[in-house]
This record gives sequence, structure tokens and C-alpha cells, in this order.
Amino acid sequence: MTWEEWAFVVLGVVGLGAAVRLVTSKNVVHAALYLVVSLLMVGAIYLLLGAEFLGWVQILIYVGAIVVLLLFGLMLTRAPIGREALDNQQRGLSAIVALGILAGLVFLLQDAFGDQEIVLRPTRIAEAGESLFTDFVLPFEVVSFLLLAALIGAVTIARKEDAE
Amino acid sequence: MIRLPIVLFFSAGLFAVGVYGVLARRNAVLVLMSIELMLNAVNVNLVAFSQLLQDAAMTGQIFALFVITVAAAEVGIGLAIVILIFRNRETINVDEINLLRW
Amino acid sequence: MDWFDTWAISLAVFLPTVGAAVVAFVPRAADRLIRALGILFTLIPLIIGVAMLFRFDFGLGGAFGQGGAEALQFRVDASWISAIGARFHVGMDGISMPLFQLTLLLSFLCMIYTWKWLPDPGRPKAFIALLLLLETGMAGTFVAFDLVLFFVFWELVLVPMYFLIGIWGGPNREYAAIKFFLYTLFGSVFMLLGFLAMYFRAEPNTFDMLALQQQGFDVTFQLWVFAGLFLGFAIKVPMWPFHTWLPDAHTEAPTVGSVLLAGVLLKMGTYGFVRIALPILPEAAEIWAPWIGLLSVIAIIYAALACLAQRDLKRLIAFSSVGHMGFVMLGIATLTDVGINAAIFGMVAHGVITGMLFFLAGSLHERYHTREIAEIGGGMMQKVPYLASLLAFTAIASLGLPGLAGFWGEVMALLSAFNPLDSLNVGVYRAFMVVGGVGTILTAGYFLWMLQRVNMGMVPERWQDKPLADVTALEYVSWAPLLVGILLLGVYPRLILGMTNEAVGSLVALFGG
Amino acid sequence: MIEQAWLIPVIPLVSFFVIAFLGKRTPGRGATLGILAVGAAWVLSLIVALQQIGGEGAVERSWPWLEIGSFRFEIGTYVDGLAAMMLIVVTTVSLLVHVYSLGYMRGDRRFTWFYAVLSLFTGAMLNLVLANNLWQLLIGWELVGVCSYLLIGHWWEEKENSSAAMKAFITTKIGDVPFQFGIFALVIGAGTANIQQVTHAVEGGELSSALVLAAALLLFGGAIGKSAQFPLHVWLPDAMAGPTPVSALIHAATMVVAGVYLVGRMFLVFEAAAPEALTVVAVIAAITMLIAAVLAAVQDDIKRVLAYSTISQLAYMMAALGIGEAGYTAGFFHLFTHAFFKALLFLAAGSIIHAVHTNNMSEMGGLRRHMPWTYWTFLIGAVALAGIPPLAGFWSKDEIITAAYAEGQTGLWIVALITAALTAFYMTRAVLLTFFGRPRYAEEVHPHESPPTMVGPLAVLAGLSVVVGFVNAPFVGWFSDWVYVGEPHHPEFSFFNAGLSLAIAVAAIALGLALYGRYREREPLRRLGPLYAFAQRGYYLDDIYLGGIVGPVKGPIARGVDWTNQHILDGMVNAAGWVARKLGVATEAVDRNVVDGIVNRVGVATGWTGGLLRYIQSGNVQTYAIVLFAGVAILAVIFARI
Amino acid sequence: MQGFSLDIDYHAILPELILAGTVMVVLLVDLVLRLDRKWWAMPISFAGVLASLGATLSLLGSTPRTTFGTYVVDDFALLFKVFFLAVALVILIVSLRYFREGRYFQGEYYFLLLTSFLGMLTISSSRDLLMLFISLELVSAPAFLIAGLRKRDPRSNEAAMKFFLIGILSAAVMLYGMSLVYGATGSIALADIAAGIEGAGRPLALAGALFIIAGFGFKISSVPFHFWAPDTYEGSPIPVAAFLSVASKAAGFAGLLQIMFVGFAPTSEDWTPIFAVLAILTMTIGNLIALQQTQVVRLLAYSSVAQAGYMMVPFALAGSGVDEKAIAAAVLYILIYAVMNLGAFAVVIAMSREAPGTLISDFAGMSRRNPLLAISMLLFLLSLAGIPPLAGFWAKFQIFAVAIAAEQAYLAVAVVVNSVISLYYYAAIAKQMFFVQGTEDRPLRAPALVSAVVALAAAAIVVVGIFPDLFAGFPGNATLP
Repeated sequence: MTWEEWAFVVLGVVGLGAAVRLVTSKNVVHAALYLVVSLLMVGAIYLLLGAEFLGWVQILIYVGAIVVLLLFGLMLTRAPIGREALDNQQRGLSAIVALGILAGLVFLLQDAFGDQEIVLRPTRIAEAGESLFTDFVLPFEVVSFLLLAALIGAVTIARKEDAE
Repeated sequence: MIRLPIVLFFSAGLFAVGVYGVLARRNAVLVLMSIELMLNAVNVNLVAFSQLLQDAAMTGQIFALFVITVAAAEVGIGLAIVILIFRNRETINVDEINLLRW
Repeated sequence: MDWFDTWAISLAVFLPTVGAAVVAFVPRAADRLIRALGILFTLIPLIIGVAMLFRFDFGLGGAFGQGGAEALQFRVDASWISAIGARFHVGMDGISMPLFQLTLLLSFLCMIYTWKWLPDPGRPKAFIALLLLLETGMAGTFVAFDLVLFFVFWELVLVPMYFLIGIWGGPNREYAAIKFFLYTLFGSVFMLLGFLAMYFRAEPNTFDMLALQQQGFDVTFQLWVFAGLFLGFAIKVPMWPFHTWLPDAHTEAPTVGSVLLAGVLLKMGTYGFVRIALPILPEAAEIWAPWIGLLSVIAIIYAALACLAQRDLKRLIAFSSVGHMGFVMLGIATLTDVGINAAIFGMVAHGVITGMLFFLAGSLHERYHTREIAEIGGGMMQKVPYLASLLAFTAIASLGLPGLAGFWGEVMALLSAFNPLDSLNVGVYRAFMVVGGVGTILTAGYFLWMLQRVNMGMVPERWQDKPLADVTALEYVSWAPLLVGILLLGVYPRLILGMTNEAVGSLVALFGG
Repeated sequence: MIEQAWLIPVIPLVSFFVIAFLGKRTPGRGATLGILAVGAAWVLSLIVALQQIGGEGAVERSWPWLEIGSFRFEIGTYVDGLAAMMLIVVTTVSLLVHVYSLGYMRGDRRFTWFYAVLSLFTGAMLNLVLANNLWQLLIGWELVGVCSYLLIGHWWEEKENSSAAMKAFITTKIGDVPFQFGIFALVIGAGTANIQQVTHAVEGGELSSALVLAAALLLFGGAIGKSAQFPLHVWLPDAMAGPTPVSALIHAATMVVAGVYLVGRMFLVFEAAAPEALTVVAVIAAITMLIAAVLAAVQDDIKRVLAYSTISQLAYMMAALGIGEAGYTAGFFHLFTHAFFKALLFLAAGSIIHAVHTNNMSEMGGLRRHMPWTYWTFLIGAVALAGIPPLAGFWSKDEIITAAYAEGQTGLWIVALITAALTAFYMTRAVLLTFFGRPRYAEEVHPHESPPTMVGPLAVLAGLSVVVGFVNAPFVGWFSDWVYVGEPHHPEFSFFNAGLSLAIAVAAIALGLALYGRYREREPLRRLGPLYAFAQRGYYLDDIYLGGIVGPVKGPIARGVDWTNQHILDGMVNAAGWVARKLGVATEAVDRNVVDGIVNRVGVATGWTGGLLRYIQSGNVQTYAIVLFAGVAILAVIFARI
Repeated sequence: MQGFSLDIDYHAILPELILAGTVMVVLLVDLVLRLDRKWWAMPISFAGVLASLGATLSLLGSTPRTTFGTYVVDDFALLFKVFFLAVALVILIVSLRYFREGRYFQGEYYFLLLTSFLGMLTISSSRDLLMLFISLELVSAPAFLIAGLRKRDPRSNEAAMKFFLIGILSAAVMLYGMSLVYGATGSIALADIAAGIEGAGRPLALAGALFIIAGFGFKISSVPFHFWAPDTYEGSPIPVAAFLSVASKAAGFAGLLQIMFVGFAPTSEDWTPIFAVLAILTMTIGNLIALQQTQVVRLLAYSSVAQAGYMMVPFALAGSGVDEKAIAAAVLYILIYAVMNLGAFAVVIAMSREAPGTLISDFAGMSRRNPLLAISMLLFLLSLAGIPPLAGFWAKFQIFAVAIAAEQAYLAVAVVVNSVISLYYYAAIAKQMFFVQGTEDRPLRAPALVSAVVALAAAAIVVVGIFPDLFAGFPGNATLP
């Protein structure tokens, strides 16, 4: 176990723990905060793995934007408190499915990458930007349209007064 | 140096937890959050692989970048729909929204 | 006259469709005009058909085996679907000719009949148009020499008949209609699978019947394909036990619908056996033949017994068709020239006779507003003597009286069963023959019984003072050809056998017979 | 002229169509036409016969008819002595019956139709006689059957008449089926349907002996049906429901002898299959003649008496053929004579019935004063039938007995003698009950002699019955030169047999006189008790046939089949349709109109799948999601297994 | 990888550019239009789509050409682009009256609709996982929104939400699969994936494939990923339902065809069984449930599920040496299916103006009230059931043919049996129209444009049915490398 691995395990356990709490907590606001924790851990892992650019994006966009968005959502919908209020009747079944998937994936991944190792080599933001604007221009343009559509559409759908 | 499986197992766990959330939570917003977990699992995978492969184009990371972007967009849409429904139905409990059936 | 040779078939087949299109644009109000158009657009094809008779060389044999292509007359072979090599390949040989003529004639007569009688809910426009479409499908089936084309025509028949039954039919029409549609469709799709299998097994891939006859597929393959085709054809014929759609369809269908169903549609199945299954899959045919024969004789006995139990006149006639087609199939199952000739003769005879019977049943219903034998309760001979006499005449013809049309097909089929193709088991077939003979007795039984209950005896008082019209002029017009045909075919069977004999000869040659 | 023999059947056939379609508008409402047609046929027949006798030999003429497969069938005429003789019989009797019917059928509701069918019958019968090939013969064979059906059912207002007609047709049809098969055997064996070629082929041994035997027996099946031999004789007595002229023509003189004619026509086949075939013929004939004669003795209905008598006389002819070449001529000679005196008897009976409006002899008696002509003619016929010299019946019957004796067919010989006795007995009985004793008919009935149109034919036939016997009397024997196989067998007179049969006849008559001389109300034979009853019911054969075969087939069996059809076969189809439709849901049916009712009929299978699907399609999106993952899992499993 | 020098082939992406431009124009124009003029957005969009269609056609014959590395414009792509744009035209036409009378958000609607079609244009050319993913999202995201455009109707909201949740969920699943594939093969370009799929990563790559199939299964509404479809179709505006059942389904197939027949071609023997199972399940279950429906849109939804099953059959035949025929068959089926289904939906739209419930029983007496619609509808239904001589028959015929050519007769049999079953519920509608006397008897007015579309589609069905040669030819050319 190298120190990186130790670090990773720590981050991972915290992240996973937060995730689990997120899907089990009885209070939506707590859940949102657990989400923040979990996402931060992931971001940290990016950094640890050497994906600096991505790491910062993660922290900024997710924690900075998406979570806030979700919190707004929670406020606007005055979500109630309590397990019965937050969970439906198929918890057990869901758990089985989730564990099944986990088991399957673990088996597969172990089978495929049992002995591989990641050599940590930091990638510079410049490189990222470069390849983003050379090889990936087209997706970039397309995704911009996606964002635009999402923006306009979301406004149309969510705005209060029924237009026309 | 990190052994790849550890990372992958982490992401798999994240994915599984997300799945559980999607299936078990009735509050629409929480479902959205759970989906975010799944997407993050994907991203962890992508980053890990891209670091493993060391490809100069950093395909994996860029891919992850796009996933994040799309995720943001989707969350926007999702919340819009949730709010719309809440306005009409006074609830956002997924399992109560079943006018349309069979 | 070369242009005639090239265009005759196409005209005869597609003019009705044109007619349907024309009718579609005539305002609904112009009732008479619509019906007149209907008659016109069936008359012209009939004339063309007759003209073809004069241009037809009866000595050329059939479109089978090596010389097949030469034997094919009025042949048109145009490119159609290059993607799969399906061609618009139509032609006429001694086997197609009689059935083709029968189709044109019956359609025409039905149109004449429709001039006056149109069942509720009226709507002549749709009715005529559908009849015309139907004619195209039926006529096309008998001249198509490309499997895909054949299939298209074959299926084209379903939809119009579905609506004829479903809209103008009896009280239980919708059930009968959908049953007819689904049942026959079910069979025909398996038939299609068989076609495709042959297509891909053939070298080079082809849907051309003549070319496929040259293939000589291996036996196991033949067996499977034959099974598929059998399903399609047997349901159409219909052979026991696939016949259950028939009584309902015939009973519910409007008069002309029943006439065309019995007169032509059933023949499509038997024709399919003769035209496609036998020549392309001879070995399989030889293996299957005894089983077909078995089903046929079962059908004969079974239908006769069922007839004895029927209370509805039309239903009785419908069941009798099952029995008659049993004789036809028995003839085919012998794989001999006599048998197949008999089969084709039987098809035509059955078309004429049973068509006539359904006409009569229809007119009877027009007058009595019931088809319950018990309801009518006898005495027709007194009440409507001419109608009754025609019924008696046709019924007696139908039970196979020598000297009338029904006889030759039946007796020759039995004769062929006396010595079938050499490779087949004589003992079995003679057993079939005996059973068939018993069947003829039962047939006589139920027809005469029916006559006794309907024609004879005193008029029940519920009809005593009801004025019931006897046969009208228009009915005579639309029936005369059939009545004459029944007599003529009986005394001079050569009218049909003269066409078919050569052709059948070249078919049986494929069996070394 | 003999080449133009085809005209003989064609003329009446044409007249059938003319009468049927516009007979009502012609003078005599069809009768005249019919008589003229048959008259013409009669004249032609005479000419042909004379030419034939004049030694023209057998003349065949044929035209191509149909080709099927390798077969080339022809249609045509074949005239030899046998045919010529039959022509005479048919046309003569037919002509007389036509005339007779003028009176008998006057004012009948379907007078014209009656004559039309008479013409049709005559034509068909003549066609049967002249046919030179088996198919043509079969056509005639079946056509006469239909005519018999139509005429027996002529008064179809009463159900029993139409039933009798059906019975006649179906019963004979039962014989026709084997007959057809016999034809098949010969046609297939000989490759042709031409009778001469077939018989020669058989003679030449071209057919395997087994095939020939089968053919012979099958053909005989047809004869059994048509000629009302045991066990298919049951239809003939009922056939008496038809008008009496019809009985005279069809059921005494002509159609019923078609069977005999067939056997004679195909005699070489039977010979080739000898001894078995001929033995069968002889045995059946023996049985028939005996039982029929017994039945004739116990009937009250005068026509039934004659009917059973006919059966037994037909058996006589069959028996003669069964003897072999030796009996051939005798058999047909008996056919010849019998035709006349039996027709006579029937017509006379008709005249009686015409007078007293009943068939039952128990309601007659003492008629000879009121209707002398009828009485004398009937008496002549009776005596002729009883076999008293010098009338016709004596000669022909005697020759058969002699032949049987000469050929050493002792059994047959004895049966024949017994039958002769019975015949004499029941004819005596008939005469006495009808014409003697005190009247027993209702008093409002005033019997009177029939009109000349009816009496005339009686007289003619009576005369014939007297004379025709001599054409083949010993020391004359012209007939033997006309109708024979192999070498002509001229009858040689045997005092022993003649005397014996005569003695027996006289004795029987005496017995009859003794029993019925002073007949009162009570039937003396009743003393026989159960035997009488047994005979009265015709040995219960009808009951066996009806109760044992016809009833079940028409009733339970047919209904069973129909039920199977509706509930099993159709049920399966509907079930399939229903299952397909129901495989989505257990409850609501989308389309009530299509398969309503089956819903209740077929069980409640396969609903659960639908239930499941419906449960999943609950509207709860998270359930959908779970299924989604479940699907992935299943696919994964498939993956893994690959 | 070509470094900094971006040599973009503008002609190749001209259609996309035009459409994108149109999208912006619509957006801007919508801002300035008065309320009663909002519908002008439709003609504008129409013009834009036409222009884009022209641009696409201008590319004919100059193919294949590649830009941005993995953005390929070959016959396959062109065929689908033409197809999508044509569909777009129809959808626009049938939408006009519906949205104008419903006073829904027309400007936004057309904007979102076109955006979605933009995604379809790109998806047909995308040859790497990233582009496929983004294009797919671009197709879906606007669709989520327009499904909910009838804001006042909770059913519409619900339709949107279900669509969205299942959509995003399956997107996540698919993404996870993509990540696995990337990891296993080291590339996201389909061609390279095919190259790198053998070896240690293979099982992982196949697991990835599995997830991807699941993701696309949602798009093409294949069992068991189809449950959203009926609910969403029923709830959303009917033109949107038409759009979903045709365009977005076709988009899914366009993507799936490329992934499967290019990316995972080498391992076809592993995944063909899956498609066999899915195809049979999909067509059977779709049909069986359709039998129970009383609501036309819902019935059509299930029918379109079943139809998807037929379209999946060719996938199960991959690697049997008939790939080209299989792809052609699938494409042909999609094209013909689009015509039939759009026609049917157009009829439903016309009818919905008087019977918003669109129950089957509302069709009663249609043959009297509007013969044109009735007869056309009949043609569409029969064609969907595959009765010759209608176009639908040829579509099925091709499927049979390939199945038998690949000696997988059992699939052909499955299709056969199912087409018979399907006839049963199609006939149910026909029966209502022709056999049943409706309560309403006055003529049913249909918008001229809609009637025109219906008539056109019907004519196409018949003509193509009788002369398949006019048509059957070019899917054959549009095979994948």
C-alpha cells in the first residue's frame, strides 16, 4: 500500500459513506449536504489521480452550481421530513438490485484489471484545453446547443405564468 | 501508484449506491441527486482509465468534462419538470405520480 | 393479334381494379350508374377471357418440367422488384385456364345479381369496388408464375372479403370476418416462409416457379417447405381439420360473398397444391400424399355427418363444400394424371354447383328471411315451385349424379384412388376409395333429406298466406349460365378435361407417372 | 337403321326437356308429346329388333367422348340380341303405361311433370340398354334411379311418400358404390370402358383372376341394389308408394331388371370368375326368391303382394344366370315374359285401386261383377305368373327349373320349386281376396270399370301374356337364337320337370282355394302366430336397418360430429384466438364483438402473464426502473452463458 | 489526430449548420412576434428544414467524406439525414394546427423540436462514443421538455417526468458502459474499438456493450426498457408522440446500428443472442399488450414497441455473412415504418380535435364521416400488419428474407406469428371505422395540411407496395463500412 493508496482509500471511504447517507438520510437538506461531501471527495480523487483540471471543474461546477441548483429545487418544493416521506415501498428490492450490480461489476473489473496500476502523472490544464479545442471542437459546439436548449426549455417549463 | 481495481471498485460502489437511491427514494429531487452519484461514478471510471492509458488526447478526462456539462443541463431540465409537477400536484413523490398506467 | 397475347391477361386481371378506382370517384348518389359500372368492368374481362379461349392452344401441355416455358401462353415476364429478383411473370396453361374462366364468369354473375340485391347496409359504392378488387386478386392468383406475385394476389383477396363479410354479413359477421382473415393469414404467412426458403435454397436465388421446378431440392428440405406450403394451402382449401373458419365465413357472408368464397377462393388452395407444391417438391409430395389423402377422406365423411346435423341451410351447403373439396384433394393426393384431372374438374364443377347453391340459398333468404330448415318447414315445391325445382336440381347435381357436373370429378377421383402413383401404397388408397364411396352415400343422404325437409310436404300455415315471389327474370339471367354449365359439364366433360389433360400429363411426368 | 339406334334414347330425352319446359302449353298438357315420343322410340325399336333378328349381328357405333390421363373414353350404342329384346320390352311397356296413365293420372296436380319424368325415365332406361361402355351405362343406371326417386315421391305432400323415395334412392345407391368400384376394376384392368373390349380382355385373361373376381362381385353389388335382391330388397315394397303405373313400368318391368341385364351384359366377366361369382349370384338369388315369396303371401296391400312377387321373380332370373350359360337364355326369357304379365298385374291392380280407393285386399272382395275387364285381365296375369300352361309364365319358369335340374343345381332346383308353389299360392290368395267373396269395401264406394284408356292397355298386355310364351316354347325356341352366350341353348322339354312344377302349382292353388274360398274377416294365416308376425314385419330387416344404421347416423353420430366441430376443433381455434387476445390481461376484453362468448367457454389460462405486465405497468416510474435493471441482469446472464 | 490545424469540411456539415442557424432564428423571431403571430415560427422552421434538406441532397454522390476526425458523412448518414429532415417536415405540418389551437408555447416548441432534429443529424454521422452520447442527449433533452409542453395538463407533466427519469437513468447506465468500453479498448472511436476489442478487455467491453444496449434500448423502446413509452405517448401532445414514435426511435436505431455493426462487429456472436431474445420479447409483449388497449395513442405506442421488435431482428443476424442485407433490411423497415406510423398519427391528430380522448370507439363510423381518413387509416393499419401489396409487407418481407438467408428461421416464424396477432388489434380499429355505426354522423373536418399529409402517406404506402423498386433500392447502398 503506497501512501497514494492510503489517501485514496480514505477519500473513497468518506465519499462512499457520504453517498450512502445521502440515499438513506431522513432529511432532504442533510441529504444535499452529504451530496456535497461526496462530490468533494470525488473531486479530491481527481486531483489525487492527477486530473487537476477536471478536479477543479468538479469542485466548481458541481459543488458550486449543481448542488445549489438542487437545493433551490428542495426549497421550492418544500420537501417533507422522515423516512416514510422520503423512501418508497421497494427499498429491499432496490437494495438487492444495487448489491447485485455491485457484485457483478466488482467481479468483472477484478477479472479484467486485477493487476493493472495507474502511474500518477499530473496532466496540465493547458493540455486539456488544447485537446478540447482541437479534437473535441465539434462535441463542444454540440453540447453548447444542448445547454442552450436546456436553458430555454427549463425556463419555459418552469416559469409560472402560462404564457399565450 | 495506485492499483486500478481500488479506484474501479470505488466507482462501482458509487454507481451502486446511486442506483439504490434512484430506485428507493420517492422524492424526485433525491432521485436526481442519486443520478448525479451514478454520473460521478462514470467520471471516476473515465478519469482512471484515461490516466491508465496515458493517451495524449486525454480522451477520458475530456469525456468526463462533457459528462459533467450534460449532467448540469439535465439537472436543470429535471428541476424544471419537478417544479412544474409540484405546481400542478402539490407533491413531487415519484410513486404518487401515476395517472398514466396500463 | 400479338398485342392481345401480351396484354390479355394483364387487362383481364387489372381492369376490375381500374373499375374499382373509377367507381370510387362516382358520387354516392348515382346508385344505378355504380352498379352498371360494376357489371361493365366484369363483363369486359369476361369477354377478354372468352377471346383467350379461342387464341389458346390446348395441345401445348402444362407449364411444368423442361418444356414449361414454351407451354406457357399469353406469357408476360416483366421486371418488377429487381432487389429480390421478383418479376411480374404471368401466363396461362391448361390448368390455369378453367379456373381463370370460372373466376371471371362468377364475378360477372355476382355483379348482375347485385344489380337488384344488395344486403344491408346498402352502400353499393363500397360493395362494388370491393367485389372488383376481389376479382383482381382471384384472377391474378391463377395466372401468377412468380411466387411473390402469387403471394401478393393471394393476400389481396383477404381484405375485400374481410369487409364483404364484416359489413354486409349476417348477425355474427364480425366474428366470422376476423376469423376468416386471421386464420387464412396465419396459414399464408407460413406459406410465405416456404417460398422464401425455396428462394434462398435455389441456385441462383429465384422466385420463378418454372425455374424452381428445375432445382431438385434435397428431400428433407422439401419436406419442411412442403409443410409450410401445406399449412397455407390446406387452410384455404380448407382441409380437415383446418376447415372451421369456413362454415362461419360462408354462413355470415352476403350471398355473392359466399358464392365467390365457395366458387373461387377455395380453389386457390387446391390450385396452389397443383401449381406450386407438387411440381416443385415432388419427392415431398410423394411422402405427404398418403396423409393428405387421409385428411381428405376424413373430411368427406366428417363433412357429410356434420351436414346431417345442420339446421341452417347455408351452413349445410358450407359443410358440403368441405366434403367436395375432400374429393378434390383425394384426387390430387393420388398424384396420377386421372386424379389431378379429376381434381381440376372437381374444382370447376364445385365452383359452378356450389356457387349456384349459395345463390339459391341467398334468394331463399330474400323471400323467407330465414335459413332455418325447420323454419321454412317444407312445401317450397308448392309455394315457390321453380325456386324449389332449381334447388332440387342443383342439390342432385351436387350429390354427384352421373350426367351432371358433380359426377366426373367425384368418380374420377375415386377411380384414381383405385390405382394411385406406383410409388404409393395401393392398399391404403383403395381403403380411401372405399371410405370415399361411403361418403357419396352419406352425401346423397343429407342432400335428399334436406330436400325432403325444405321442398316437400305441405306448406306450413305461417307461410300459407304470405306472398312469396318465385324466381325473377334477373335471377334467371344471373343463374342460367351456371345451370347450363352444370348440365353441359355433365354430359360433355371434355369442355374442361380437354383443357387440362395435356397440362396434367406434363405435370405427372415429373413423378415419372 | 340399326346404326341410328342412338335415336331411340335421344327422342324421349329430348321430349323430357320439351315437356318439362313448355309441356303445359302443348295439347294434352305434355301427355301427347310423351306418347308420341315413346311411340316413335317403340317403332324404331321394332325396326332395330327386326333387323337384328334378321341376322345383322351385333352392331356397335361410337363417338369420342372424353380423354382423361391415358384413357380415351367413347360414347355410343351397341345393339345385339339382348339389347334388342330389352328395347322391345322397355318401349312396349313404357308406351302402354303412357297410355294407361292418361286415365289413371287424369286431373293430377303434376300431370305434365309426371309425363316429363316418364319420358326421362324411358330415355335413361333405353340409354342404359344401348350403352356400349360402362360409364354411359352407369349414367343411365343412376338416371333411372333418380326418375324412380322422383316418381315414387310424386305425391310428396305425404311424408311417407318422400321417405319411400329417399329410401329407394339411398338403398340402391348403396349398391351402386360397389358397382362403381367394379367398373373401376375393369376400366383400370382393361384400360378401356368399352364393354365389348372389357369382356374380351377378361376372356383373353388380360386381368388377374383376383381382379376379375372382385370386379364380378362388385358389379353384382350394383345388381343387388337395383334388382332388389336380398339384403337390399327392402326398398321395393315401399316404392309402391308411387303411382301404380310407375310401379308397373319401373318397379316391375324395366328398371328393376336392369340388375339382371347388367349381369347378363357382363356375363363373360362372371363366367371368367366362375365358379365363385356365379355361385354367389345363385345363392343370393335362391335366398331372395324364397323369402320374398313368403312375404308376398302375407301382405294385405295388393301392391305389396305384387312387389314381393316381383322381387322373387327377379331372383328367379338371377338364379337362372347363376346356373351359367345353360340358364342364360332361360333367365332372359323369364325377364321377357315377366315384364308383360307383371306389368299387366300392376296395371290391373291400379285399376282396382282406382275403383275402390284402397290398397288393402281386406277392404275389397267381390269386385268381379263390377269390373269384368279388370277381373279377366288380372286373372290371366295371375295364372301366367302362377305358371299354368300355356301361358307365358309357365314356359319361362319351366325352362329355368329344367336348366337348374339339368345342371345338377339340386338345391337351387328345390328352392325354385318351392317358390313356384308359393307363387301360385299367393296369387290365388290375391285373386280370391280381391274379386270373390262378399264386398268388404265401404258402402259409399261404388266400384266401376275403368275408362278405356286404362282397360285398353290391360287387354293388350293380357294378350301378350298369353302369346309371348311361345316365342321360346320348346320346338319353337326362336328366342334362344336372339339371346344367348356361347352357343344357343334351345329348350328341350322335360316332362318330369314340367309335370312336377305344374302339379306343385295346382296343389298350391288348391290350398289357396281351400284357405280363402270362404274368407271372412279373419286372415287364416294368422294361425301361424309368431311366424306370421315375423313375416308381416318383413323379418324385421327394416327395423334393423333403421334402428341399427340410419337412425344412429342421422341422430347421435351426426350430432356428435357437429358438436366436435363446434366445441373441439373450432373451440381450439377460438381458444388460440382467445389466448392470443387474453395473453395481456385477465380482466377487460378490448373487443367484445369479435370473440365474445368464447371468453366464457375456454378456461382461464394464461391470465397471469397479463396480470404481471399490468402490475409492472403500474404507472410508477421507479418500478419501471427496477425492471430496467432486472432486464440488464437477465441480459447479463444470457451474456455469461454464451 | 491532426494537431492545431483545423481543416473543417464545411460542405459536409452544411446541413447541420443551416439547421442550427434556423434554430437561432426561430428563437429570436419568437421574441418579437405578437401572440397571435407566434405560429409564424412554424413556416420559418419549415423553410430552414427545407434548406437543410437541400444542403443534404447536395452532398449526394460526393460521399464518403470525413471531418473532425470521426465525423463521417457517408451514404448511411445521408440516408438518415434525409429521412430525419423529411420526418421533421411532416411533424412540423401536423403540429401547426394542434399547437396553434392549443395555444401552447409555439416558439419554444419549434425551437426545441428543431434542436432535437439537429441532434439526429449529428447522430447519423457520429462514429465515436462521445459524439454518439452527446448527440443522443441532444435528441433527448428537448424531447423531455416538449413532452411536458401541455403544462396545464398533469398527465403531460407526468409524461415528461417519466420520460426524463428513465431517460437520464438509462443515459447514466449507458455512460457507465461507455466508460468500461473505453477502459477495455483504450479508445472511443468505433473503428478503434472494433480493432481493440479482442484480448483481455473483451469481457469487460462486452459488459459495456450490454450497458450501451440497455441505454439505446430505452431510446428505441425495446422491452424491458419500454415502459415509459406508452405513458409518455399518451400524456404528451400527440404530434410529440408521433415525433417520439418515429424520429427519436429512428435516431436510436441509427446510433445502435453503428455501434453494433461497426464497433462491436468482431464479437457479434456474443451479442446476437441478446438481440434475438430482445426482439422476440419486444414484438410479442408489445403486441399482446396492444391487444388490450382502448385508447388509440396508447395502442399505437404498444404497436410501435412491437414494431421496434421487428426492427431489432436484423441485429440478431449480424455476423451470419448477411450484415449488409441485415442493415439494409433494418433501415428499410425504419423508413417504411416511419411513413405508416406518421400517417396513422396524423389521422389520430385530425380526429383528436373532436375527440380528445382518442378512444378506439371514437373511430366508429369514420368511414362515413371522413372516407379519406378512414381509408388511409385502413391502409396504414394493414401496412403496419404487413398485408401485401402494401409497403409494410415489403418491410417485413425483407426481414423474413434476411432471417431465412441467415438460416435463423425461428426469428422469421416469430415475426410471422406476431404479425398475425398484431392484425387482430389493427383490425379492431378498422372494424370501428367501417363496421360500427357511430353516434356522431356529421362529417369530420380535418385540417387541409393534415389531410394532405395523410393522403400523401397513403399514396406512398400503396405505390411503394406495388412498385417496391422505386424505393427498395437505396437502403441497400446505405451500408456501414
